[in-house]
Amino acid sequence: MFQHPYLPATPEDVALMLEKIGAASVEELFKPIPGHLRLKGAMDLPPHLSEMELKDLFQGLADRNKSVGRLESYLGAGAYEHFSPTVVRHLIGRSEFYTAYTPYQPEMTQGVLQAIFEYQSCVCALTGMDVSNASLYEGGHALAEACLMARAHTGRNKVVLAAGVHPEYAAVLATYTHNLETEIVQAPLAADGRTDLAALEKLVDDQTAAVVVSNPNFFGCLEEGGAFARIAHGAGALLVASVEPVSLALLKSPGEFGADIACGEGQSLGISLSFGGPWLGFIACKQALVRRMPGRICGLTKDNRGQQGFVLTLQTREQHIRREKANSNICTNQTLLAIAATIYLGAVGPQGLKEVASQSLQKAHYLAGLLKKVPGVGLPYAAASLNEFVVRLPRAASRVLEAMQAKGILAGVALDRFYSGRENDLLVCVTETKKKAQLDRYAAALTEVLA
Amino acid sequence: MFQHPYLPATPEDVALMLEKIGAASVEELFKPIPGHLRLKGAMDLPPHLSEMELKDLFQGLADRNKSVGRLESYLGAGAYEHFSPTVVRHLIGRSEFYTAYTPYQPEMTQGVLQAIFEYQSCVCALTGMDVSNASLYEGGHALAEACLMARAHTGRNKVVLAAGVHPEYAAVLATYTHNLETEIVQAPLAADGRTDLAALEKLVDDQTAAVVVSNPNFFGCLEEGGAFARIAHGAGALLVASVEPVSLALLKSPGEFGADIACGEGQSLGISLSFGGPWLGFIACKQALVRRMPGRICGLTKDNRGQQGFVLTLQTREQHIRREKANSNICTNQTLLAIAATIYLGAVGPQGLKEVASQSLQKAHYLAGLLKKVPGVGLPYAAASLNEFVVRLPRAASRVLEAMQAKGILAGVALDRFYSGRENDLLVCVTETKKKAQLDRYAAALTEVLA
Amino acid sequence: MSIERLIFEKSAVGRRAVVFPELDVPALPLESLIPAGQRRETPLGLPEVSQQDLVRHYTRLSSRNTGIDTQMVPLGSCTMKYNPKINEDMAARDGFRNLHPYQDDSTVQGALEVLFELEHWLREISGMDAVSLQPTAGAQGELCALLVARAYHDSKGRKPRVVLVPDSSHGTNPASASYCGYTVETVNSLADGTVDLADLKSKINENVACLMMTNPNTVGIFEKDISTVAAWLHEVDAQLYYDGANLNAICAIARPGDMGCDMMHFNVHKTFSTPHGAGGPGAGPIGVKKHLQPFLPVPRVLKTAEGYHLDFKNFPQSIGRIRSFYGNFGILLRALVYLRSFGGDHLADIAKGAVLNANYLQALLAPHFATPYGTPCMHEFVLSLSKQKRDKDCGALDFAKRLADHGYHAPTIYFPLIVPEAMMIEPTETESRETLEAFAAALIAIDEEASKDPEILHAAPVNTPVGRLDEANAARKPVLRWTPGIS
Amino acid sequence: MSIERLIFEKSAVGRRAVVFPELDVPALPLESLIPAGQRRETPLGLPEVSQQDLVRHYTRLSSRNTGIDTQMVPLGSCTMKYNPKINEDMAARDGFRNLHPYQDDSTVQGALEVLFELEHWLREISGMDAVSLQPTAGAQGELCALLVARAYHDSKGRKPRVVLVPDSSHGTNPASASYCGYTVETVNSLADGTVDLADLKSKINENVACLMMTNPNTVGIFEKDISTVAAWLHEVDAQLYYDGANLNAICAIARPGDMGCDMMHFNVHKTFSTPHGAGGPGAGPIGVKKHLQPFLPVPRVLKTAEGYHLDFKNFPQSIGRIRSFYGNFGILLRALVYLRSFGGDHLADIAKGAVLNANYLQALLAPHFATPYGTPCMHEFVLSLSKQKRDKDCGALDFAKRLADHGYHAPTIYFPLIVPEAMMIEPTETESRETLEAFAAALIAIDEEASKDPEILHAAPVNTPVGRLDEANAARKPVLRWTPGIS
Ligand SMILES: Cc1ncc(COP(=O)(O)O)c(C=O)c1O
Ligand SMILES: Cc1ncc(COP(=O)(O)O)c(C=O)c1O
Repeated sequence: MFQHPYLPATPEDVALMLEKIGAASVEELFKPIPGHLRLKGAMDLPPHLSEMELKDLFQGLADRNKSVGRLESYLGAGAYEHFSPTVVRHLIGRSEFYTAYTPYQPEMTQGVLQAIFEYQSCVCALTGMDVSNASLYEGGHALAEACLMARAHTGRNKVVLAAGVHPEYAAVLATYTHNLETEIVQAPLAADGRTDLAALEKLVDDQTAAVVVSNPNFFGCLEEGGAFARIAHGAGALLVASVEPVSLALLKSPGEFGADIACGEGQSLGISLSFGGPWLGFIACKQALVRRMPGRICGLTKDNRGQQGFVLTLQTREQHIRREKANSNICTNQTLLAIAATIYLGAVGPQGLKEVASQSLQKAHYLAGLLKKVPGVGLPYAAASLNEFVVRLPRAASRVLEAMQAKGILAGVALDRFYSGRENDLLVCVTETKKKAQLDRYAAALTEVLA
Repeated sequence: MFQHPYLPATPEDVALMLEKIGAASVEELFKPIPGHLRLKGAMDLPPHLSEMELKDLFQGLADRNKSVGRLESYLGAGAYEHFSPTVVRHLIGRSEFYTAYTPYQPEMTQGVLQAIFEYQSCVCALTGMDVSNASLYEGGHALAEACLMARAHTGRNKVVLAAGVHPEYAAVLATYTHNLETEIVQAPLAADGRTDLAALEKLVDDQTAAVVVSNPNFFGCLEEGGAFARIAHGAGALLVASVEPVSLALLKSPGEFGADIACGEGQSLGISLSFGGPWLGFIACKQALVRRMPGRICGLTKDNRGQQGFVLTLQTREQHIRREKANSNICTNQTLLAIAATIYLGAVGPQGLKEVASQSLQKAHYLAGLLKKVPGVGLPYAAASLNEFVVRLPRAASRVLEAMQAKGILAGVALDRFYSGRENDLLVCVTETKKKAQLDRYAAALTEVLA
Repeated sequence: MSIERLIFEKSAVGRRAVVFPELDVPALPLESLIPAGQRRETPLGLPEVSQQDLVRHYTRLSSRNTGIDTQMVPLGSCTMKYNPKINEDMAARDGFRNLHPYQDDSTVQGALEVLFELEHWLREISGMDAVSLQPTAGAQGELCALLVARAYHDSKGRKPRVVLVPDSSHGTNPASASYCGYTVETVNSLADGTVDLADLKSKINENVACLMMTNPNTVGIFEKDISTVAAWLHEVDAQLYYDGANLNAICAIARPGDMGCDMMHFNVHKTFSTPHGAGGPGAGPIGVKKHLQPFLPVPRVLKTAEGYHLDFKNFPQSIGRIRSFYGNFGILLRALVYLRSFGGDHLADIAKGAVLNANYLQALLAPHFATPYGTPCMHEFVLSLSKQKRDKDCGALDFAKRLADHGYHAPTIYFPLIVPEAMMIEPTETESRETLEAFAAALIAIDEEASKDPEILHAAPVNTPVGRLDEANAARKPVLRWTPGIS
Repeated sequence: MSIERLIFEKSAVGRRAVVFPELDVPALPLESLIPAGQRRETPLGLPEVSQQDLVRHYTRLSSRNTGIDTQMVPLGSCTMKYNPKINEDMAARDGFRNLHPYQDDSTVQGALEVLFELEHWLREISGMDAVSLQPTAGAQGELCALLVARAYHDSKGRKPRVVLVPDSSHGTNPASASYCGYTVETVNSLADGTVDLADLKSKINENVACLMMTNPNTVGIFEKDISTVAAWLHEVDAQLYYDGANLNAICAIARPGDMGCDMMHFNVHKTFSTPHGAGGPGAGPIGVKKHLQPFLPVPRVLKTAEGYHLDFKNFPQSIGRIRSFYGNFGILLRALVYLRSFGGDHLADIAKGAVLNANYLQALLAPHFATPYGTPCMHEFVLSLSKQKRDKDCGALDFAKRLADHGYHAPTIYFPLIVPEAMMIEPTETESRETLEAFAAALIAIDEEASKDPEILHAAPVNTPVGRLDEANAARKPVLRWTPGIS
């Protein structure tokens, strides 16, 4: 008789339990399900596997992928290959963290609550905001929730996007607002790779709930946050800033340039790429907006012994209390990743985060310098950038990528994936993980490929 | 200024601490070391590395090895590639276990003490003995300590080894007893691959402290434990049985065939090969010998609240109390591996251990059956075996191994590594990790190589 | 036990837990690269600690937490089952963990096969015609499916604007509906815990877009008339939504698709054993019937002669993107490992174990606590402690807190809202008989304590690192981040 | 807190935590393969549990334990420093973890390079001429080196039979000496904690094979006359053994080889940060001067034009094998990762940090406790609590137990034997100033508790899962294994 390792009940257990229940068989317990609804016949599914077989099967599948560890990757566009210190995985691997549920019983889950409180504190510190929640699904979702916050707060129905908002984030926003009579317009890109501010200003009106700027923008260029703040606030709209957290080690924070809500993707804070998830949506806002905040929030309080402790708070914003009137429908979120990001930030610290950002910056500019010299290659944008930049190739980027991949290099993201008419443009990202020799190899390989 | 991640003291800390100490500099704290003894000049050592660099360096070194995961290995001879369930590494990876010291403060280390107690219980259950210690270094060391126990207990100075004792274990025994006026003799091997009992009986006399049998023996053959017990006890000597723990799922335990001391290598109980260590020496004995036992022993007791608890006990046997009169000099041992073995045994349970042993047995016999049919190949020994057996090749085993390795197969251990005059003999081991297809491939490859 | 200081309070300027290699390319002055006005001027305000202090801090925090690896967590509606370690190991493989979402399809065939296979499993399990793995969690699955329903109705030029939800439904149901621009109407439950069919029928009309049902429902009762309900809805082309949070009760025993449901979500972090991560991550794939398939979000995973690939372009009627990239891949992968370990041949053992455990635990507790919905239950059941509240002045909260002193995590309390002093218990199939008996014994012992001295419960917990926390105060003057001197 | 039942007591017949694939070769009847007389007849007597129960059991046991990841463990002479996580990760690589010791050298070049490199590091650090990585732990290193010394003397036809050890020496020193067939003579210490040179000189003669010295010695004092002692010994061709357990105090500051030592062992699990594993594994490599090199154990790692290889054959004078295979490779690997992280340029920072921390902690405690050997100390120091014992009836044991209530692991107590009521404290360099201050504050608070009410200490610990354990009873009627109904 086969006893599955995840099922403790032995035949003896089942007999004892049924006797206590007063049922003749387990089958009898299912009699509430009408016969006509019972599954007849087998499903088209393979038989069970032992742990040894599972290991073989999934190791085999893993081997059919080429990781960024085995290829040299210059892919970015919202997903960044930064070095994650060993301690991060060791600590989120503590099973009291990852096998825990949402901390509904605070006295038994102070560890997670304190970690969330520390996470909220880190996000506020980085973004220059007053309040952070405990996490959202991912960067696109964070942007959508931020806009819905602005919409609810202003009672207005229009969102104006800067040119360089991540196209997938913009798509998520469109999906989320599709049935909420909300108009979404996007400003054009100026020649220098930044948003055309004059054009944007024209789009902003007294119906505008939020102006959304992404910094650095999708093309790697630095936007002038302050200008967006002036335009948004001038029209009584809120400024939503979608930012990349590592960049905040060097760039003016949303708080500094006057944003009302900061949001973004936290994956770059020590979280594995994992083919797109699980990642970490973060959102933070000014004090005035705290009761519009979606999702869990952890707060400090005292216990009946006078000790400090932590609890989930301001829950009247949430679905389990307010139901259809809740700020958001989010329930399960990305807490474990929020803890990972907190541990990452504690591991690298302020100096380390600056090093990560500036080494990525320096190496990207070094590579850009080399690529500029490759015959036929151009760098279309004049605006300042950090560690991501657009390269204009003399022919279709997708073809060039194939040739580079054959040399073991994932050379970048072809922009025609997102924008028709940009067949020759490649978005290239460099992080601290790349060595000079690799950058030189990239340039040499591209020269060959284009020769 | 470079601050190493493992060193918390910042320049500010150092200044504060020196002030409290009343020293002008850290250098001053080293003045007890006479100048002429201070290291002058630099050592020939490379500079420090960051975690990123360490990862690159050691991953690179790891990549220069071909693991038994990447080659197909039929190597045994005291080191066995068995499947280790995932839970084993997860649980010994709990840092409260692996970063703990020896449980000198039992109230703070009940977890480890209980795990040791469970380990001792498992070893006693497997071996059929009354008492186990908390671990020894490895199988060879366990054999040496067992013989020294017998020597101390009998007051005699001779050890008679069966033919099939692991040659490296025999070598360790020789080293340990070299200066203790102890005579070590070994019985010859009979034609069937087992010890020549008649010859052994002649070697055993009234000066014999211990007869040592290995089961299965080094050549994979099953010895008749009972016969050794009769011979040893007949001469007033103790029987020491060096056994392989997985085999005990099928074979008569040392307790059952009358051994006084059981010892061996516990690596096969879910412990990684790790190129030879860290592994697990185990030793267990009859009640009468308990005060001769080397090393740590954990015992059950009560606390001042009347609760059950565990402590290290019978410490008057040990070096930190008895010093030169101690049973043994062992201090640091292999506790973490003892815990790993305990978790492994809990994971596979009695049924699982039987499956591991019998699948290895069946697969070995399947392969032996195939190899018998390979032209020029012979199986010299008629005695029963489990999952390891000697193959006699038509030419030098070392050459054949090279050819097989070129086909991605580590085909076995050449016996001339241990015994001159056995150039053509190969020791082949099969475990549950091998699939039928692999065994068929082995036979086909050998046929090709010998063709 | 003493409190644990915040990581910020353990910080000292200059300490490092990790260092980086020297920059190996010529460094340009930052000033020349980042325009003055765009440089950060305020300090980063992050903690600075040594590696030992960092590791010790979060290790100590972890030991101030409880998960199912440390004890049973019988939270009703949460399906806190064992999280197999092999799933974690497989997800940690370099070949899965270090994949960039924009790598060329040719370099991620193994990952795409995982997604393709899982879709097949979920279709078989649900009886639905198509599955999307995109949604990040159940609530996003709800929203996603409602968007699909709405797109479907739009495509037929219809504009139904009402979503019906039972009063016992989970909060995310109405919240998702209004997020999707629907008006929410509540359907009453009967004394037996099931939906009031009369009330429901009276509310079904042309303006109803969808009914969201959880089955078994949140009190652990199977809604046996669900296919009748489906028929009523289909008469007006309204959709029946199946909230899959309780799928653990019927997985491989009965299929939402066969009940007449048009769409559903799966809570992978419940039914399929992926760790709940102290609040997430999870995954909330949705399944739909053929008529809704064209509207599913992009991208979709397709299998062609050349192999697997992600298609964004060929679904003109798609609702678009519900999130960036391709869902919580790392979680979906774990779910497939779990499903393969049971296989089609043993998948039903899960639900059988879950229902057996729930009924056994209920049987142990029934003599001592009110079970408003009688027996048998499915995978979970609800106790009402209103009698304890009335007679002993000890309610569900007091029992929950006292359970902590007995070393157990409390069940869900005060949900569903229709049961006064509700304690909703879901043991799951992975708890052993002995564990259930010990848990029952603890609850019964607490009930006796309550009779003897309610103060014991009011003062609870006393064996936890912190005592009962003042939630009201936390909400009244919110302190939501560290600033020097707050603690 | 309640006790945790034994895994055997959680067992139920038939439960499985792991299953195996079906046998895929034709099965022969066991009877035909194993002769009747040789088959096991008694039950295996192992526990049978589900995977969840197994994981929960050992996770719960772990949380009933303390390591340096949970708190400071200032055990004197044990050097409980931070165990870097990167070391664990590197050792877990498939390319290191899954290597069979008998693989052909050509398939393990990376592993052999690790051993070769580590030998180089240890030679440089020690000033010795040759290193063997074979010994499994310090004590085996001691035995191994003594065997080498003996082989050396034998080779010269000399038979010195006495090993001298200071009365402050660690128990393994005399134990190893007698394991090697030597007679042990003890050398006295002076009031300042150092070896009594007069007494020592009087005991040096032709029959002395070796003197075993720990430097800094076990009371944390540097034996400044060590090179004089070496000269005396060398006059009679006796060897000076350096016990490396305290190398953390002088690593990269001073070298045993330069002090005139002839041989030594390293405690890799102390000085080089490898985890102590709750009692082991460790590694105890030895270093020797040129004249002893021919006698080192086999195998040796050699580097040739073809690459690295293990040589067994070409060392005719070798003492042979001290253990099977090649030492605790996985531990030695971790040590090399640790050493590379500091490099030659920062290696001395370790000892500086260790000595600074010890002196700081001693300075904090000196006003309250007797420090028999004054200041400065090296990496550790000893307090004598005999005054507390006399005046307050609270000795080192009571303070140790009470420390647990304050959340700290106790220092080493009652060692070295020459100090009454000894408390031997080694903070190591990885503890932060704040941690040292908190620890000192706790000890001082306990001293005040002792003045107010010694019973608090006698009753301690009270905050631990179990109270003070009866060790006498454990030894009087030993219960050393589980049998049904023992608990
Ligand atoms: C009945 C029910 N529906 C929906 C949800 C929401 O799922 P998620 O938390 O994954 O968003 C839950 C989760 O608790 C639930 O119990
Ligand atoms: C001074 C001293 N010498 C020798 C040893 C023995 O080393 P090991 O425990 O590694 O065998 C120790 C260990 O505690 C020690 O402190």
